[in-house]
Amino acid sequence: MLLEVKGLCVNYGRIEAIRDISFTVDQGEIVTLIGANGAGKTTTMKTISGLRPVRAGTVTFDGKDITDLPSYERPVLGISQSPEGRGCFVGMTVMENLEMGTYARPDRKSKAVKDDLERVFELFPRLKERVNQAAGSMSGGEQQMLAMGRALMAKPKLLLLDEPSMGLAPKLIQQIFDIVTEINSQGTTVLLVEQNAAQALKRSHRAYILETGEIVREGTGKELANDPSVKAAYLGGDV
Amino acid sequence: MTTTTNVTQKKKDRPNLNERIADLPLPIKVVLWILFALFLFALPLLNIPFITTPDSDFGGVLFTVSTYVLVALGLNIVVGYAGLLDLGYVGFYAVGAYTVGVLSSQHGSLPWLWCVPVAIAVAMVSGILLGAPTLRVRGDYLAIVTLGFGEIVRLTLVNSQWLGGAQGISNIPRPPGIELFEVPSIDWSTGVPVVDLGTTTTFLKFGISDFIPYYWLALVVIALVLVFDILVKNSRVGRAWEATREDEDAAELMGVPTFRFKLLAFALGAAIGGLSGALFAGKSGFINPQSFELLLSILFLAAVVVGGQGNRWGVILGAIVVSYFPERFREFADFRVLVFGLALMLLAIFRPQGLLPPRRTLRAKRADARQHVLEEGEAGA
Amino acid sequence: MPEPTNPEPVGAEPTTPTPASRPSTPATTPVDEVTEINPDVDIAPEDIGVPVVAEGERLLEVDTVTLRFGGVVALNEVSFHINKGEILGLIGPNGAGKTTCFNVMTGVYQPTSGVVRYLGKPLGKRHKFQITKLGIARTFQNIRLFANMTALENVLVGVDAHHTTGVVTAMFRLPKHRREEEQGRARAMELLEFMGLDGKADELARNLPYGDQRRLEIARALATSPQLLCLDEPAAGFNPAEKVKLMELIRTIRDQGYTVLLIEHDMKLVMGVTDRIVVLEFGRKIAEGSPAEIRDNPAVIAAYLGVDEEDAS
Amino acid sequence: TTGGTSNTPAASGGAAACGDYKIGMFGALTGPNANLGIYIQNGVNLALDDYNKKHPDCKVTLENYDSQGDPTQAPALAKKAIDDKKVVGIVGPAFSGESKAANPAFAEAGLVHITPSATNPALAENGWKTFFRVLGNDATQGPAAAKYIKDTVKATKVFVIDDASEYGKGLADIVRQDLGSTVVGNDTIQQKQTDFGASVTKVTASGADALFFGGYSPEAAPLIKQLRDAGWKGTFVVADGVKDQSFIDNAQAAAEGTVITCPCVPADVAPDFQAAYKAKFNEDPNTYSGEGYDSATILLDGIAAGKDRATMVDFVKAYDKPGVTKQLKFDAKGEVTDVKVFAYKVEGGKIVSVGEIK
Amino acid sequence: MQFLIDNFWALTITGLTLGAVYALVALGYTLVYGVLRLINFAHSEVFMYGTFAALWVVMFLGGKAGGGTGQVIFWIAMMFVAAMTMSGLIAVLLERFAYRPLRKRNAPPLIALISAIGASFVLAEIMGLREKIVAWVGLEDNLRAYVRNSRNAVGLPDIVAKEPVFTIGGYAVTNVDIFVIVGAITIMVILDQFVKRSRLGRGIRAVAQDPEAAALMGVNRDRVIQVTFLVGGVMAGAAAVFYLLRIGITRYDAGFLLGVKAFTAAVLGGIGNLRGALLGGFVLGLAENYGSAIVGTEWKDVVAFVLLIVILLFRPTGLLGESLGKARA
Ligand SMILES: Nc1ncnc2c1ncn2[C@@H]1O[C@H](COP(=O)(O)OP(=O)(O)OP(=O)(O)O)[C@@H](O)[C@H]1O
Ligand SMILES: Nc1ncnc2c1ncn2[C@@H]1O[C@H](COP(=O)(O)OP(=O)(O)OP(=O)(O)O)[C@@H](O)[C@H]1O
Ligand SMILES: [Mg+2]
Ligand SMILES: [Mg+2]
Repeated sequence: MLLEVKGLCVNYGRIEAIRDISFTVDQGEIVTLIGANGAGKTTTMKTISGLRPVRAGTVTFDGKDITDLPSYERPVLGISQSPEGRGCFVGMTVMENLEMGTYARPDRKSKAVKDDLERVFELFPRLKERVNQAAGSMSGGEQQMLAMGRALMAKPKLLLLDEPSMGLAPKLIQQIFDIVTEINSQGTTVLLVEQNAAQALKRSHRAYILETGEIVREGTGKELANDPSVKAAYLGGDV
Repeated sequence: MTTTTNVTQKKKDRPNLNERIADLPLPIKVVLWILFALFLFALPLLNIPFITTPDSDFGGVLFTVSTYVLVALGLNIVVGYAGLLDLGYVGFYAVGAYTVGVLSSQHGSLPWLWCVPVAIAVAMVSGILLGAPTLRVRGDYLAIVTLGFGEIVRLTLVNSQWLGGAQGISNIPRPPGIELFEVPSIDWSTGVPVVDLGTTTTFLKFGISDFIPYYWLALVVIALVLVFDILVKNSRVGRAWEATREDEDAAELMGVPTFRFKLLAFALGAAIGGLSGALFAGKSGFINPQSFELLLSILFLAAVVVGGQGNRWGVILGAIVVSYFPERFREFADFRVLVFGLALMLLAIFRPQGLLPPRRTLRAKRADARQHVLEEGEAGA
Repeated sequence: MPEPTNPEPVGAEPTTPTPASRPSTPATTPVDEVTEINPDVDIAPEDIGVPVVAEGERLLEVDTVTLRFGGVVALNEVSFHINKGEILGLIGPNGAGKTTCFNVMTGVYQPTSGVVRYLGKPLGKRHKFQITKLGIARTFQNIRLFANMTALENVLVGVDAHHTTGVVTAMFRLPKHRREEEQGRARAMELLEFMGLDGKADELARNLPYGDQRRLEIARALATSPQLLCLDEPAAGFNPAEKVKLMELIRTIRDQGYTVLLIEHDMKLVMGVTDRIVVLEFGRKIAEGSPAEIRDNPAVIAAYLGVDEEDAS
Repeated sequence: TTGGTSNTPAASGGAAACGDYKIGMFGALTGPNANLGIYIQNGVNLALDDYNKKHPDCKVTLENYDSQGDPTQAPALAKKAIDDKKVVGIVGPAFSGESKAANPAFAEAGLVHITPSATNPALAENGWKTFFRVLGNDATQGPAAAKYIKDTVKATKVFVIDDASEYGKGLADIVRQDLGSTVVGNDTIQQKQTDFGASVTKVTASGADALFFGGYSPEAAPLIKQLRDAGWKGTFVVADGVKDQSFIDNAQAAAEGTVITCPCVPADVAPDFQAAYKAKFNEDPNTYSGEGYDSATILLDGIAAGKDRATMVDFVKAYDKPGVTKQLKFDAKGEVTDVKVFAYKVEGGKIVSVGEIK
Repeated sequence: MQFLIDNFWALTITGLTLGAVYALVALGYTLVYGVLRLINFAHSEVFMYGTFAALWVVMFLGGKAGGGTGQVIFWIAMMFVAAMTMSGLIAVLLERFAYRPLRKRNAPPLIALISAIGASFVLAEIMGLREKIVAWVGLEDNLRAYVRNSRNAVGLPDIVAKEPVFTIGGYAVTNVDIFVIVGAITIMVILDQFVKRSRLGRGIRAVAQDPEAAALMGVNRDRVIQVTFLVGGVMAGAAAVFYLLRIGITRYDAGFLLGVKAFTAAVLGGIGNLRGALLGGFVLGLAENYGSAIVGTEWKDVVAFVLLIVILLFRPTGLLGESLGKARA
């Protein structure tokens, strides 16, 4: 078990965004969280990467209790997140943003970094074209690619992706999911949040459904994708 | 779309004083306001122990406090409403005071009352002249530009003989008075309050050493400015300022001519600064550049921020804190500034939103409370 | 300008979304003869010399517009037009220049060459707020609400675009102020209701859930009484069910008489709601046509759609 | 205004009342300008000690009005002093600016104020009946400084710098006028300025053999230091605002040879006072300590003579006795008649008197 | 004007030495602004403490006129050590007590400015009251020489004799002039390289632009901010030494005006931009000197501020532009 979340409660002031949720992510898995707007998916992700304080419950990573570990120490352990809303460093160039991805890598000076950079450029050629453009002036989708590339540069054990397909063109969405599958097959564990639930469920080993801050269902990707009630609520019936 | 917000603590908040007052029926509110106003007017005569400054004349201190209040209200338009950081506000204060000085004493002999509108106008124009080229400069840059403006004004006063140089301008006429009757004060020296018919203030004589009438005048001006402030803030103009402060580009794209509104805020702020300068000049009869140091701008800003930028009652409180306490605690003598600095730090740390938080924070709280009630109602149903 | 003369009573129909009636041509406001420090001067479509166009005629025309950022050519001789009353889709791969197109149309950027014509006249070097007053409103790809203002106030700022209350009017509470204030509030509430946000009028924008924020942006844009409403990825982050609702909403908006320009990556939504589609790639227009035409256009498939069994449905 | 004769305790005669009197000390006692105020206050305290020793059961106390030298604070403090009916006279206000702000109120209330240090000539021109000054004003010091530069320094090219302050500029302007064509250049600096690069260049380029600086010691020290660093060899002449040991401490070697004019009397002119001062404060009397002592003594003599606030003005007007600094007698405007200006010189790190400028 | 031409080199060299001090102090403003978007109002006091530390160490070591070259070098080295340590320490303490508590409470930016102003008063007053404070503690006898007349200016013992090294256009450039200008530029270049090469530089910018995302990258925000203050403080310490050598005296309120000027220099060059601070400092120093020569020394500060306004009108983000990011519409 790479990640274990147990009895997690997170508040925004008096508002309880997450109530007592528990789930696990095993080594080598792709696990998806799906749920409506405001269900608490982003909050869950932020809590795992330490950006939100925990009111109750524990988060265990790689056998280590990281509930109270400061956020900036988590990348060192191998947790990397591509945040919702991208969170690029708008005043830095594309290259500098990618370099920021390696900030916490112990082997940041080694050649491995170069290889990873090449790989990111291969995945997103647009980034290579624009290495010296300020991230803030990139288009929405380009920034999304950058955020993803930056997360990959950290070479994490656990990759947290919060709506990676948001704002991407259909063709690219396809690619993104391919990429997720590929890096997973190379050994990276992925926790995915997606509105594009049909695709996500198809690709993931297991999934949880979050509703108003609580986990209401769990199952394998296939199970949930074929469940009629899930279909109706999250996969969008016919238009 | 399911929005979910779950309220956990079911703690019932008692309505705070503010809300309870807000809930009172209108006639009672009016009566309360009138009583409060009367109290304010009587304050310098009541000589309330502990509140009255022991080491300095209370009437004079109250006048100083009221100029700070006035200035804070003006600066609040610029800083609190429009979100423009102004570190040179003392410049407008000086422009107002010197306009009166120049017209009534140095190069003319207009009566004080005539000079006041001119002072307001000149200050306003100086605000526009400063703002028009510099308001396009972004955020914190404006701070240093305005700071520079304040210094330019002061140095010009020091170095220009036409404006009286370092000697300043004396013999500025006082406001016109009508002496109607004497108002007695209260004497506490025996431990119980006794009406003291010996120490009185003439209503309304603007004399040399009795500052109470000046304080009364300042109170009236503050009331007028407050009404103005409330009316303007609760209108399209106020909304435009708020939107501009929140997100200038978005505001512009929603049809707000942001530059003009910023300039407007600047001009109005400057006008009020000029007005307080004019009051100050009329009261002291003598002005020199020493009274318009950079430090004053900083104190003004501190008043606004410590009080709660954007909340007019907050900045009034802030102005009182900044100007009254140093006078009240003169016994700290040499350690006054040190204590004052510490107080600023502590206030910043323990009241980061200001003494009276700005309306938007209150609004957020209210919104929370409503949601709370809503949820409970649903749960009960 | 919202109902210039007889304000509708607020909340007349409390439950069902009141159709936000398309505002008529800006009427000449009865002038309060006051000299005042008025922060703005109203500019109406008449000022650029053209009356409001009729249904089906050209509302806005992008004419061989090119925009360069240093070496990047964000728009390369792009031309297309929008007819009054239609829903035009603007699609294309990431970085194709769609948002940039909006920025050129709303005065954020000046084109390097080419012109944007609105109601037959070039926009020229107008300020952003002037263009808004002429009748082009937009939402943002990254939400940009006035976070610390309430939902109602956000919309009011939009409504205010056509008001002229200045300091003096407000100070003396002149009739104009009262009228504008009353009508403005009524209209703002109407719009909130229309967007299904009437229960949240007093919430701070930043506390609203993501979806509500997106809809509030639309309400705010509608409040400026636009002829043309530009929506930049309004469905981003929505789940399929929510997207369906949004689609209906966009249709209703069009039915109210607004013209809509829509940027969106969700093909179901785009194909389902638009009348016509323009496709950009690398800053160039590569196709234009009805949804059906676009869906089968090989160039568009290659550049943008890819082959996807689900989206092809 | 406040009336209030009825408020004064009924006992205005009799032995008990004598002990109720106070004199006020009005000036900067805290804040950046406090030094001067404290030197004066020390002198005043010494005078009070003398008096109270002689009148053990009729002591007079000192009431401090700490203006911090700020004219805006002055009026409220003046009002405070006026309202305290036990205060029969004021030593101060110490600076000219605060004097302008406070004196009209004193004049209106008929409260005597004797300044030991405010030297702006215009102060005496306001018709304040209550105003007295125990030292020569700048109009007497300026010509003396000019005279010294001409006759003793024998400078042919003089550069004049002022600090734009009321005091410094007033003084420098008089010197400029008196020196006439020997002035080869002028400059104005600002208080709190520390870098004088441009001024130094102007002075050295002018070839001046003497420099008169109208201003205070915080600026004088770095000014002369930077001038000497740049190799200027002329005579540095300054006035009482620089007569302060800190000038020498800070300018060090560069201070050597500086000429200081001052309407203040050298400490050794009144050895008894000097000794008493040293005994109490563990240092030599400083600038205006003697003047402070004299001012207080006049008021205390008045108290001893049974005067109260109302009658004190006439008492001071008619006063004519030797003080520690000079013969204390005032003219119609309140200026002391026996005005002497002395020259001092910095020698071996000390300010030494080189005699009166006659 | 003729005067300016005649004395061009004298004015230039003295302007540059002054500008060097401005530039070094400006660095502190620019660095902190770069990471926190905050005008560190108390930075002037950080500088002022440095001047005192430098001065005290010379007094402690018994520095006086006429020391041999070796001694002088030793004294100056000790001045640097003392001033940089002191200023660095004060800067870090400042961050710890005036800013960090606010950050924890999510205070709006302006309140941090007020806290900074408060801290500035406190620091200046502690120095201005050191005589009394020391007397309280009961150390006045031991420390008299250091705390005497604490409201007055204090002079640095004449440890270096200023001697002309070479003459240019009639102005004899002294050893101190050269030392100040060359020293300041060297320090700047080292810092510039350090910030550019090290992770710190990237960390600073990342924190400034998006603290949350920075944390996701593993940037320890508090640590970065602390180091930023430390570096800014150390630079102010260096500035303090140059200042003392150049001006010769200091005072408890010596920081205020200089701080305003240095901040002006930072904005002039483009705030957040290290090279901008250097350029801004020199431009300001020169402008003040030339301006004083042309329109009179009394207008020196006016010249500085007018120049600032004019430059911002034409280059709204300063001479070199700011290196802070901005999102697009
Ligand atoms: N900063 C905040 N302050 C207050 N409430 C918040 C804040 N951020 C989120 N919330 C609330 O917490 C709940 C969960 O939000 P969260 O962002 O985790 O949802 P989500 O599932 O990621 O939704 P989305 O699909 O819109 O991204 C929502 O009700 C939201 O309104
Ligand atoms: N200010 C700028 N400086 C440099 N390049 C820019 C700037 N603004 C936009 N660009 C570039 O122009 C191109 C078009 O950007 P635009 O935002 O219009 O794309 P888009 O079609 O909206 O894409 P998306 O679907 O990802 O939002 C992009 O490649 C972007 O990087
Ligand atoms: Mg989310
Ligand atoms: Mg876009």
